[in-house]
Amino acid sequence: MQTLIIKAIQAIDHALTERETEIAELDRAIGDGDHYINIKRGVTVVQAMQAELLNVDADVALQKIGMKLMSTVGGASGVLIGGFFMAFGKHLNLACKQNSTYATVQIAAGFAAGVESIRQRGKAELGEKTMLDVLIPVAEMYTLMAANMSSNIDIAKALKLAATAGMLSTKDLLATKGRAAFLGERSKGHIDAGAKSCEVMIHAVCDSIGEGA
Amino acid sequence: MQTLIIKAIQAIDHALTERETEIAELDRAIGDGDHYINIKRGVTVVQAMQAELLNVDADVALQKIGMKLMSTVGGASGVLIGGFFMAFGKHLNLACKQNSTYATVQIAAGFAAGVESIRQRGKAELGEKTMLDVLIPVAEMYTLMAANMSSNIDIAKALKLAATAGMLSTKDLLATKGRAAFLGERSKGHIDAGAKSCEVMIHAVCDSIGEGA
Amino acid sequence: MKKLINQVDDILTESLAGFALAHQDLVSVFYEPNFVTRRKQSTNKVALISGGGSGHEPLHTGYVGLGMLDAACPGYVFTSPSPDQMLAAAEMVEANKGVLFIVKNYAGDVMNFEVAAEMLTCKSATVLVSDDVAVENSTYTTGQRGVAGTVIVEKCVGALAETGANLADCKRLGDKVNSRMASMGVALSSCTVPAAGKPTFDLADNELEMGVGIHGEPGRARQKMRDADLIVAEMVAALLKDLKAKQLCYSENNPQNISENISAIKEVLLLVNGFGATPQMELYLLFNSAAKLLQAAGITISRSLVGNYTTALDMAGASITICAIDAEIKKLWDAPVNTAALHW
Amino acid sequence: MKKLINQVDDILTESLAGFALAHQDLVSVFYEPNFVTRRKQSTNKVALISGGGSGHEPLHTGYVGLGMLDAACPGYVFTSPSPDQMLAAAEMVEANKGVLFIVKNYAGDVMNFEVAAEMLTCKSATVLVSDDVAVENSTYTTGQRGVAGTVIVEKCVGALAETGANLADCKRLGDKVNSRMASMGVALSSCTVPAAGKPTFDLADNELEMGVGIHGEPGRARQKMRDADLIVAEMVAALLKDLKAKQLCYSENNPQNISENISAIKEVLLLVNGFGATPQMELYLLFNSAAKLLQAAGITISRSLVGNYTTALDMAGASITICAIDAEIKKLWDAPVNTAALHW
Ligand SMILES: Nc1ncnc2c1ncn2[C@@H]1O[C@H](COP(=O)(O)OP(=O)(O)O)[C@@H](O)[C@H]1O
Ligand SMILES: Nc1ncnc2c1ncn2[C@@H]1O[C@H](COP(=O)(O)OP(=O)(O)O)[C@@H](O)[C@H]1O
Ligand SMILES: [Mg+2]
Ligand SMILES: [Mg+2]
Ligand SMILES: [Mg+2]
Ligand SMILES: [Mg+2]
Repeated sequence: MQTLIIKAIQAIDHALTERETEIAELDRAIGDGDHYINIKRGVTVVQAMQAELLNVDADVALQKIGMKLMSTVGGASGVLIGGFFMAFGKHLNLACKQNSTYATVQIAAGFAAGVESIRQRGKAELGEKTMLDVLIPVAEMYTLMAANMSSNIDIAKALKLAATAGMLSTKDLLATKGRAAFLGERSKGHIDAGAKSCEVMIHAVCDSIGEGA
Repeated sequence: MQTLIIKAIQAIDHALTERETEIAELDRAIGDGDHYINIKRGVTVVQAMQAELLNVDADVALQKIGMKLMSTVGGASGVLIGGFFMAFGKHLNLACKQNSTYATVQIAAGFAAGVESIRQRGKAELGEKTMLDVLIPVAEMYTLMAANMSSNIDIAKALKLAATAGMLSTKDLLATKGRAAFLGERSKGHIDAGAKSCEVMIHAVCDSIGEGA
Repeated sequence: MKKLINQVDDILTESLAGFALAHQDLVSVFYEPNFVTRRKQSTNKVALISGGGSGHEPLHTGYVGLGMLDAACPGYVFTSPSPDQMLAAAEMVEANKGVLFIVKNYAGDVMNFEVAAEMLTCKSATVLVSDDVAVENSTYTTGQRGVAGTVIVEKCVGALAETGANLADCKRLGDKVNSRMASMGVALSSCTVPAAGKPTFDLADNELEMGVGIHGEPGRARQKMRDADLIVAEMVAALLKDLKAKQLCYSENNPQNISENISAIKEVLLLVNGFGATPQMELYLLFNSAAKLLQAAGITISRSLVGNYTTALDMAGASITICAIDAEIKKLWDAPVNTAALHW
Repeated sequence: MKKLINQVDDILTESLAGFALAHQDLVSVFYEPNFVTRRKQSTNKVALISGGGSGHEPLHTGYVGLGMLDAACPGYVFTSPSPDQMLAAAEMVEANKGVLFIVKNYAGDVMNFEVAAEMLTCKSATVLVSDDVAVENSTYTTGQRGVAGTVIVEKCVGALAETGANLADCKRLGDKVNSRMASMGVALSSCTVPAAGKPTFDLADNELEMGVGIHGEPGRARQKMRDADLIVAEMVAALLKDLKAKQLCYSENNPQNISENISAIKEVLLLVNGFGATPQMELYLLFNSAAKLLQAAGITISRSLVGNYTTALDMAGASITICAIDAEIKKLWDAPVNTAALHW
């Protein structure tokens, strides 16, 4: 599983770099313009952890990634996404693994635990024009499909669709959390930067797993 | 003579306003861009002194103008041009007037005394790329023509020619006095702002006297 | 973008290094995690720690020193610092009386300080600064942004902590100052975040952004440029309206103070703060303009501060902060302070 | 042009009015003619009077107060003040020990102060500040321009005058400080004089003006934009070259000091001065860059100052001043000062 993580990180890095202008513009429009830089800084540092990550179990790897992201990304997204990985790793740590791999339901539940940590830290719900508008539907879809024993390929497809739908939904929402909330009505008409970057990252991971499958 | 002074001031004001861009650009190019504003501020204030000036003799009027210019124009030009009028007035004060008017030679000598005061205050000579490159030749021409008993119209024509020639001569000079001196070689190729404004003022006065003649 | 920098990634570290060298007598700077402490750490007092994205200098590093902060945690430009910075700073400066975090009200700052507070082993409290009235928060739950008034909170709480006051009292005072002040900013140009390389927003030659945030966030409205007196009149009106509402609200929470607080605003501290690219001449002109309005409203300006105290990189513009002061605040404001940016 | 002003003609008066209100405890402001004095005038000391065009704030008005200037005469923006201002100020602050004028070396300032000195009835002397090494004055007789080093002269002479030193001694010290310092500036953008309404000069997106003056006058060369370290290296090299030459020259005039002064520069005060629109982060970064070079050259930076101390309206850019200090200058620099802009 660690190699999957490494592959996923590389895929994320590549995908983010490709979408730099788009993501940066969104945070400039209704935020403070640093979201891309923040996320990219974190991913770059995590990329450099490869050796360290290959030597530990997946749950520990995720927690290490979370802590590193929390201390390098900064901003709202750093503490949220860092917390996501820490909670994800912690969940796996408590789950029973077989041959040091996890069942898909366990991974889905870990993902959901991560999303739940964002929800609690950010005190936000669906529809507040944040990254949660992507993450909550994706977590729900993941849990559902995992319970249905869907194939990895099908799961990847479904998660990508859910992510894109959630990302697009933020466009017409009124922001009530995050920096964009200060804009009131003026926040409408722009996609949320964090939602966009999460969508890009989820697509990248799904594609990299798809390839691997 | 006081009414001539008032007419001259009005003519100067009008002529300067018309040449604003040109004069301002010259000081922006090799100075600090305030020469037009400085001179204009002074002329505006002197315009407002009309009533006061009509009640005093010409020599006193010139001294009052000089003091007012010195305290409102500021910069290098204020102290120089203010000093010019103070010296001009002082010279007339010592000269004998007949029926409260002055002979042309006396006025020419007064003008020369004013120019001499600029020379002393500014420690500058002909060829240093300053207003003196206009004022010194004009003073010399004035003295000469007055001694020759030339007509006012001829004097006016000659002074205008001398002023323009002096002004144009500053273009290729290397500035060694005033703010432009700090530019060294980069000062070449631009007419000196103070030379230009003096030329404009001398033309205006000569034309207004020509009209009056 | 033209800036006097080397590599964009090194700006913060190189700038902190310069700050450390220039103020060796006042502060110590630590790296990875980045934080600034007083050169001589104080004992037996509540440790005051603030922090936030960089680019607002002198906020917060310039306010570390006797009578003000014990430590400051600078994040990257306009990016909130991370919990490891606050934890390392707290470990260094905590002196048995607990830690008070002073945090500007932005989701990122709030959450990062929250994580730090949860991980701290000593007792702690947090004062949230939310003085920016630009965004009226009718339907939104996020509250107002924290801007230049932060300096007043840090100065007054700093002075109180120096007297040996306990954590609860420092927290009370911080909340009190926050509840009695209001700020609003106006931008004539955008700032340019170094890593972004271009202006955060565009303003036409005849436009201003009324209510701009200190990160170049949009405010109330894009408006036509006009005379300073008219701009200031709109700002001061908004500030007074907010202050009156706030004072009522404050007294509700502190019933014993009702009589003092619901009365009209009589005495204020007036802060005119430059955003980074506005000449001092203009700041004093704005001060004059605001002072005339306050005096006409029967309000006495008994303390004042004019200058670049909470900046937004190279943004042209300024903010006005009015803080309704009482005897307690006045005394704390006047108390000695010795930091890189405030000193009396 | 966008500025936070009302009528262009009223900028100076309205700004002075704001300055007067904000610093009531420190200064008194007089109008027509315009000048600023200490609130409490001092007795039995040499009266220090400076002045110059406005737009360089806090220079000079921000330096009026105990330990520094007795009065300042602000001219219109970038236009030297007129003799009536200096005379009125001198009349107000002269205290039986004469008047020392501190004048930046510009034809306009020099001549206006000269007229004032001639008209003064008390004894007077003048210190001309000429620290800008940008323009090498081989063939020109005007000498170097006076820029940010003026702050150091005003601070040190201010401290000396406070001790009751006589006019000759104050003049000597001013000349000495001037002879031991060198400054150079760089601009990334032009300033805009309010009355002119447009930038004084144009710089392309990838250009800088090396050696720019504090009125936006051209300097040594228009250059390509590059890393701060490279820009600073060029500036520091020019400063050290000039300082070495100056020190020799100074010792020639003061034969008894030869041994002290021709020795290599060992200890300096390093001033990084913002021109008005440059963020503090960048100024500290420049300080770091310059400090590394000086340290590598075996020079100790024993005093430092970083901030907007001699500005050029809204120009982006900064200047570096190095002052070779000795025990006397160091003691005077450290002496207490209480002005709007410098306070310790
Ligand atoms: N309370 C919150 N809950 C969930 N997500 C949030 C919250 N606040 C902000 N975000 C997300 O963080 C993103 C902004 O991240 P970033 O720009 O890196 O931080 P900052 O806003 O501090 O500059 C927003 O686009 C939004 O998706
Ligand atoms: N020493 C001097 N002698 C004669 N004229 C001078 C001298 N110095 C400057 N000037 C004149 O003054 C003009 C500049 O005036 P102005 O722009 O009003 O003042 P400042 O240079 O102080 O901004 C120059 O163009 C030059 O003609
Ligand atoms: Mg952001
Ligand atoms: Mg000029
Ligand atoms: Mg941010
Ligand atoms: Mg000038």
